[in-house]
Amino acid sequence: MAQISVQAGDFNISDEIDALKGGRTDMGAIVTFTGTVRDVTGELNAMTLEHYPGMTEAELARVAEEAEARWPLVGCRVIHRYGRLEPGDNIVLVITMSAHRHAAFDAANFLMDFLKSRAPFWKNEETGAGSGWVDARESDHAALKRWD
Amino acid sequence: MAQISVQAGDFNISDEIDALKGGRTDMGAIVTFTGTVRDVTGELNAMTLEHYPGMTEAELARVAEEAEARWPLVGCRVIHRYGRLEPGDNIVLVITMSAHRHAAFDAANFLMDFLKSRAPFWKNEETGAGSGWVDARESDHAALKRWD
Amino acid sequence: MQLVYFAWVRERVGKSEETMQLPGDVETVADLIAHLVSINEIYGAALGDTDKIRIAVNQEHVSTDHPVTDADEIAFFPPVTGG
Amino acid sequence: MQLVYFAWVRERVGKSEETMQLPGDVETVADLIAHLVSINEIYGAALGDTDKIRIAVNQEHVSTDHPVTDADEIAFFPPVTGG
Repeated sequence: MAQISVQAGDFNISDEIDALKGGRTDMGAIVTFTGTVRDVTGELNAMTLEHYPGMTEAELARVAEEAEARWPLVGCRVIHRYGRLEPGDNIVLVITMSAHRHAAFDAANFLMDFLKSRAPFWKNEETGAGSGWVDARESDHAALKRWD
Repeated sequence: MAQISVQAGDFNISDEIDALKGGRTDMGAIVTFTGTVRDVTGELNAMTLEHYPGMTEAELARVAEEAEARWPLVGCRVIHRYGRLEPGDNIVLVITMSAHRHAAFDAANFLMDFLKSRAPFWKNEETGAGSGWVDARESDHAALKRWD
Repeated sequence: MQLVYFAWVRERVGKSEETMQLPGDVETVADLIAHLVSINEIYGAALGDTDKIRIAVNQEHVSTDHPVTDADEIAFFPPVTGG
Repeated sequence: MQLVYFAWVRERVGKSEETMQLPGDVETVADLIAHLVSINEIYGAALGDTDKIRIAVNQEHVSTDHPVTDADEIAFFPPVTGG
């Protein structure tokens, strides 16, 4: 059963892995994905993540449940932050644990693809020129087709 | 340029990510793979990893160089432990950072597939019944064909 | 029914939520959008281009042919950009 | 040449490394294995089943048709099982 958190505060990846392992020794593979606020041009001051309280948690739980149905995971954790974040800050963490490394990789990859197109979050970027909503990318939608 | 370590001591994943980021904000995606000592039956007391000093570092650097040639990575880190390890202990850490999440996932997956069949390490397991060398798995060799 | 709005849809509607009585002739999300757009140009600017908006009914993604009732929470928002 | 052994190959040979003069008629790894196996049954037990061993020359993986010289470091070991 996946553990889902939607929170304003930061997370520590090592602490989250330790908590999810909980002393178990029957996994051999732990994959993490961390998404961070990316500033390519050096013009981004900050980003504010708006979300849909209630639906966000429900949607992340549905996506994680689907991953757990597809792969033999012994642990699954999703944390997504909201609110104002600065370049380099953590946005999202996915952890998958399995006896098999390809299962852990595939499940984390799947979780991110579905989270990107299903979880109700919207990014608003602040630059020196003002603020604006980030457009969704067609490539994120196309990435879902890999899992049909 | 990937950073490679072959060491007896443990590693902290969060610290390694922070060191590899080094304050940069131009990546959006960080993938880690951690391999741990797996004890499925509860009969494993410990495992000793033998390695080939010199070749190990060289081979890991070659594998990482190949990953960096194939994917647009902004950071790449490989740590592999040797010596005596107990169930649940960390064995290997791979970190890949990229602007693109699929590049980070694919590069980490590739690194592990090649490390599994190229890096000169050998596992010797100790159970109550004695000790023995772990056999290589055909599936690890087959996994390489995905990257041809 | 409860209507909720996010991101630029919220900004264009000018509020994050509102309660409204479901009109008798509205059976689907598409009917509801047509009704709202007919009310005034504020809803028209927010919801008129249905290719650019996404809908959730009771916190689940749905398409525009999904039925709606007066007990529903209906959300309108742009394609999501989290992660 | 320097010969180095790992894991059960090391255990069967009974040492982790040794220095040996390259015989004049040995040109490849396969020739070297045949030479060692002909010396005694200890090398035979360690290296005789070439399907089960892997070879590195100067710390790079090679196949049994790779040439060897007296200046080389030649390693024999089972398929690797790290990671």
